[in-house]
Amino acid sequence: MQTAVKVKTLTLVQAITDGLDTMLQEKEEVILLGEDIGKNGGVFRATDKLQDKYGEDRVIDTPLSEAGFVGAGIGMAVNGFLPIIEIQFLGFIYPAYEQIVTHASRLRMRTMGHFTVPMVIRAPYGAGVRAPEIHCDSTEAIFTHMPGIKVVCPSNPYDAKGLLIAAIEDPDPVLFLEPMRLYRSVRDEVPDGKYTVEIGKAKKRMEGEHVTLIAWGAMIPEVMEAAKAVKEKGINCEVIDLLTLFPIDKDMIAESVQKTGRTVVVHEAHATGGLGNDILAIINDTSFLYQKAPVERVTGFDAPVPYFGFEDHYLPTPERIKHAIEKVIKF
Amino acid sequence: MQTAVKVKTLTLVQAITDGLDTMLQEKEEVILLGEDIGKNGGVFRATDKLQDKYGEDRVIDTPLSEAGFVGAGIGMAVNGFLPIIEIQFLGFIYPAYEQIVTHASRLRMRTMGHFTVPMVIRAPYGAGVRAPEIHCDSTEAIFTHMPGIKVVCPSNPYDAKGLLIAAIEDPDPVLFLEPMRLYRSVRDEVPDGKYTVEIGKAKKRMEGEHVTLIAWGAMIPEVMEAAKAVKEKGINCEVIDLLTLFPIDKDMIAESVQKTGRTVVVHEAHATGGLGNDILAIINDTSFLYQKAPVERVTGFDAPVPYFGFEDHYLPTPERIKHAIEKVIKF
Amino acid sequence: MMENQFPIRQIIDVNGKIALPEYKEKMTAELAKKFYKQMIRIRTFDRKAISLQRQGRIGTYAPFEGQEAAQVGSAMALAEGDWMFPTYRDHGAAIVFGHSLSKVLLFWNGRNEGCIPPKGKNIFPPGIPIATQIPHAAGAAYAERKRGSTSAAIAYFGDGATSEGDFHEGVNFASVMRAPVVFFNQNNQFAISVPISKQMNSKTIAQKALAYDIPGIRIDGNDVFTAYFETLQALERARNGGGPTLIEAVTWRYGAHTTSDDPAKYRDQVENVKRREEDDPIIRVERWLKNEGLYDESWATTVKEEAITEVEEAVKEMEAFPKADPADIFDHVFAEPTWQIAKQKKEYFDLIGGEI
Amino acid sequence: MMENQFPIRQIIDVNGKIALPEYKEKMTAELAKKFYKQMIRIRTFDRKAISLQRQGRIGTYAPFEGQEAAQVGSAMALAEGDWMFPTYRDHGAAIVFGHSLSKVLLFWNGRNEGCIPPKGKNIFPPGIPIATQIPHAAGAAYAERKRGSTSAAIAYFGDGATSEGDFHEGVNFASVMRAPVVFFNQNNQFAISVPISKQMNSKTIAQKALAYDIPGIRIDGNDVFTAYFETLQALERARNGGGPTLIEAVTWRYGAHTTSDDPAKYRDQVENVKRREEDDPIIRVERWLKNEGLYDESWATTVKEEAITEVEEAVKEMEAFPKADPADIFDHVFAEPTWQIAKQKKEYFDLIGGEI
Ligand SMILES: Cc1ncc(C[n+]2csc(CCOP(=O)(O)OP(=O)(O)O)c2C)c(N)n1
Ligand SMILES: Cc1ncc(C[n+]2csc(CCOP(=O)(O)OP(=O)(O)O)c2C)c(N)n1
Ligand SMILES: [Mg+2]
Ligand SMILES: [Mg+2]
Repeated sequence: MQTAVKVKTLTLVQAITDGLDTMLQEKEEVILLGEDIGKNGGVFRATDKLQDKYGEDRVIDTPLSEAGFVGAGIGMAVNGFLPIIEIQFLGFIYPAYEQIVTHASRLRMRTMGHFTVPMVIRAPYGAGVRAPEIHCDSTEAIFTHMPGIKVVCPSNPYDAKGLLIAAIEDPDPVLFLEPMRLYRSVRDEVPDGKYTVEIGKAKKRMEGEHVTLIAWGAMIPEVMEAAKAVKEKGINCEVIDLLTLFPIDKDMIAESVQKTGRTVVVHEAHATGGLGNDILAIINDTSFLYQKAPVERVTGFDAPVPYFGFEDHYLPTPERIKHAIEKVIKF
Repeated sequence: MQTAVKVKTLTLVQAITDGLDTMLQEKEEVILLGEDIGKNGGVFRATDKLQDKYGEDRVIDTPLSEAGFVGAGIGMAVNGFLPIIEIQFLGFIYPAYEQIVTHASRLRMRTMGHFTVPMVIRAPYGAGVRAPEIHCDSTEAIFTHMPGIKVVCPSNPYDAKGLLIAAIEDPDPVLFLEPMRLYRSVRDEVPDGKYTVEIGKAKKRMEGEHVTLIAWGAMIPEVMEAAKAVKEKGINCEVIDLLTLFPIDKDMIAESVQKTGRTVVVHEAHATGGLGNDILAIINDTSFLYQKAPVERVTGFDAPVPYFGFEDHYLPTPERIKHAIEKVIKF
Repeated sequence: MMENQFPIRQIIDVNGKIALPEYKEKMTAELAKKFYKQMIRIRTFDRKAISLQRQGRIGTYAPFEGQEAAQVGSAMALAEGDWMFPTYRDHGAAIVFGHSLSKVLLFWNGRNEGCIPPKGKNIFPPGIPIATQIPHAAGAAYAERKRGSTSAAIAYFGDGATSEGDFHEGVNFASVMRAPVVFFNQNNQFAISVPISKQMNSKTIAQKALAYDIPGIRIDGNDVFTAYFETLQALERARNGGGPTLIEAVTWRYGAHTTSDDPAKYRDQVENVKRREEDDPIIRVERWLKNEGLYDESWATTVKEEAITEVEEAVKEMEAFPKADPADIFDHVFAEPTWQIAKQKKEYFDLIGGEI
Repeated sequence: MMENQFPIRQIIDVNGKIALPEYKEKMTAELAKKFYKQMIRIRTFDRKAISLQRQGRIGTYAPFEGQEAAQVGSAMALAEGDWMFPTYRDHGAAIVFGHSLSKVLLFWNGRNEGCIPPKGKNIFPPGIPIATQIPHAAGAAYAERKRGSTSAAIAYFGDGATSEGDFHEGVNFASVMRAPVVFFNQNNQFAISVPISKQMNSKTIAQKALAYDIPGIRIDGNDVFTAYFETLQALERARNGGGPTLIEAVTWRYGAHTTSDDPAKYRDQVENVKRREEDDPIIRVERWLKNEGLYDESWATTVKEEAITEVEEAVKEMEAFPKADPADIFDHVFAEPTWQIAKQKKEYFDLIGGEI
């Protein structure tokens, strides 16, 4: 049972730092850009000490201009570098939306592969940390809808590092979402050095035959809590942690739903246009005749993420998830 | 059968001009902003002669800065005006995305109704007119997902004018999508003066009992053609023209699907995250047990809208729609 | 070079001595005392807010200590009916312009109620996405001009904000439309941890006005007199159809970026202490008052006590505020709830049994 | 005022007479003839493209006639290995820098193949969303500097583009990072129908450089010599670590914004004709050649004939190009197609029976 790989016990955000460090070490072309990522090490310390280690021209404190430095990152990527860009909070990615969806995600197709954008955009997302408004958005769907960029989101330190390295090695742009609510809430054994967690593959966090629960990122602990609670009542849930939001692992979903016939999807984002509906479409397309109940989605409401005085009401809770599980069981 | 209301025969784009003219006349607070909308009358002539009629301070040629003039429009709206903003092509709305989703659509909630943004953003959308890239996007889903803004899209001159006036009178921001492919392809009798077409209500373009076809805007003629073609084979389609993309008329959809049990949704936008999946969710939630086949979506592919040399392959065609109809019938 | 073209204007120096004697006459005792009072008032508020945050009684808070002169001077120059577009660090200015202290605390406690200004006060909610309020101010100002009023707008923003496209687009729009707006920049020389030298290649922010051919003025942001008189003059120009002005108030924040920030990571703490010792904006006006023989210990004590009382009252009010009603999540998205919202509200209230 | 601070630099005047004698020596016959040849070449291309569009043989086209001096002068200043970021109106420059004529035509015929530059030529696809290429140029240039090369980048953009946030953010980024990039503005005084007076309050674009403390230079964009030597100098500065330069080339487009546009709606057509008569950039260099005794009718005829032949060849190549393969819609979205794309491709090919 011994392994040659050294492990460290790290929080999720430390695992990200470790992943960045590993890749800065490994590839000279890796270059970090973002607000406050240098001396300050990032507002969440995700780039802690990396500027000291790799210099001001590889870990760059940019001016406060998301469109500008994402655009500049595209120029660097096209010209041989591997930029990893930190957007301080996902809600501040909107000014860079044009650069991302008209260039990062279209350059390969526009030039039939002549110019490519091997870039990673990291962004903490989600509510639940009592942050001011706009700091709490969970708007993966505005990226998963736009072809040409992959979107991933880990829920634990091990996956965080491995997925990040996979994203950096991916030849296409990847949006790497970081569940800030889990940044320091869990510690995990994380192998030293380089390893990857495959983009496009989900993982089962629990096996069960009655209901399929699908979630990712910061919703995983909520879903696990609900799954454990209903287990006491004899309901066995299968919990799928998506990890990749585009392209979603449709095979694992189909396999699970064809077994259970009942599905609950949980996400923080708004219901309308949320990934819950994409997952429903996968089920519709692959497992229509296996469905024993409508697919339930437990989501953030179709309202802007409210000020934090209201956020406990806004976010999906184990309570709401349990209610949905019971609903699909009773149907 | 006589009516006192005078009518004019107008194209879709002329109906929009007429709607703008009507409201500029009626409400002093209406103010138009956009690139080339003044002297030039808009690149599609949607604001033709309006600057001559209402002056340079009500029909304003703005600097080339979408974030800037949408932001300024928000400031005007909050301060008593009713801005109607033209985005030259929907694909150029992305630089204003931050202003729209962090302010236009959130100010009411942020201030619990103290500040509101009664603003209309008009944007021609869609492919099929041999325009350069980015000019052909159909990205309604990135707005319907973000709460606080309504999205509408007419498919004929009558609805265009009525919906536009409804949008202008709506106390909340409305994104008004204009199918540029239909700007001059159809003429309709359009009543003089003011009338509205209700936001949130779809219309049936054809009654039928075998399959429900759901579409809007530029896809309506394609859907009608397919519906007519299959009628010859004895398949009677019910064609629903959505008109409002948020909030979708779920009642009409449920009613129709509960009758037909079979649904095909058609849109230009990409499949993943497209409104087809939202409509599927409505069916899942309201009509699960009535479904006789999986819901088919005929959509633009999960690829960037290609250069126009490829666009005939990209856009849903009557051929592809017929194929989907046959699929749901045969299931 | 540009520093010479845009010298820092100063009416009183750090020692509270007059630097521009031509202003002397306008610098009445009443005005100076009002400045002092307001500065004490907002500093008291600011310090209390930090301590509330430490005690977990409000959320993350953005302090402005050190920037009181800039905020008080500029806000006092506004007239009834003017529009204010503050950021998350300008609640000092908002309070001076008439915002309610308890509402401001509510904002920092994660409550939308904190965004509602008192009746008749055109104060926008604090801008969170950097620089986005700048085009709003241009638009609101244009609206005033269009309807023929003489009201104007002021937009606050930091040095970091000048890097955003919205700064550029907003100022450009205002310059073309001759919108009556003052772009009031507080250059506290850091955007969180990023020093101005990494934010821009220019040595001043005032010089950015040249790009739009509007007046650009660089002032000592720790001199409340300059902040007041220059803002007043810029507003005057705006009201008279002269278009926008860009004012750069050079200042410094003594504290952290927000209560979640640790400035020791990026800023020389010794320099910080020195700055505070040498150039506290409140001390400066206090020195002026003393030099002019207008300072009176018991008056100052009263001012401070009144400020404490007012702030304590506000804290009480904030804490007595009814707790967040989840209905408010649903009820203000649109004028009329869409079916999605109505359904979600019903389901949620059914689940929690109507209880909050 | 700013016009005086940024005078329009001119090496030869409209009559083809020298205006800055200090350049005389560098203005070799060879160089002048090369300018002429390239200008004839791209004008021939431009006119042909318009006629192809009228015949429905290509799609909407954006002509640049009138802007040849700016495009030829700036593009000829580039060195092998430099990066070019053109807009939809700068294919003249792209051709001069080595782009293939038939590929450029393919671009205007709605084919992605038109975005692929010849091997070794760092030419970006024409920027469609206004100003977005400016940050790209800053980034690509920084990358060159970072890897220690002396290559530089040039970004083209119009007067209207200066209003976009991306212009501001890109130039600011480059100025802070001292990226070796030339921001080459062609001020043709209109953004579609919007005249510069409604686009900005400033009288020049060059003055916008002051906001970033970088050199700003205003040139006669119809003088190919000035365009060439000023770009060369700016590139030189960039290669030597001197950072970016903003060049404003004041020019005029004779034609429509694009073939879908009707300039009679917004522009004085008489003035347009007059401008063409008085200040055609090609006539100007022709006059210079004549004044210098370098112009030879038969040489000029050959140049023109060669240009026609080259363009005709390109048209043939473009028209002989294989028709659009729908597989290309699916095959270049990602390095490896996702399952969505694979499925959609299969379904589509099944439907059309594998036929195209
Ligand atoms: C668009 C956007 N990007 C990033 C942030 C995160 N952020 C909050 S404050 C800040 C620094 C602002 O600096 P400055 O404009 O100088 O104002 P100051 O905080 O110094 O008053 C940053 C980067 C944000 N709020 N909005
Ligand atoms: C973001 C964006 N908004 C609007 C447009 C539509 N548009 C195309 S060209 C143009 C005018 C550009 O003017 P200018 O920058 O002066 O360049 P010119 O066309 O004169 O060369 C506009 C508004 C666009 N392409 N991109
Ligand atoms: Mg600052
Ligand atoms: Mg132009």
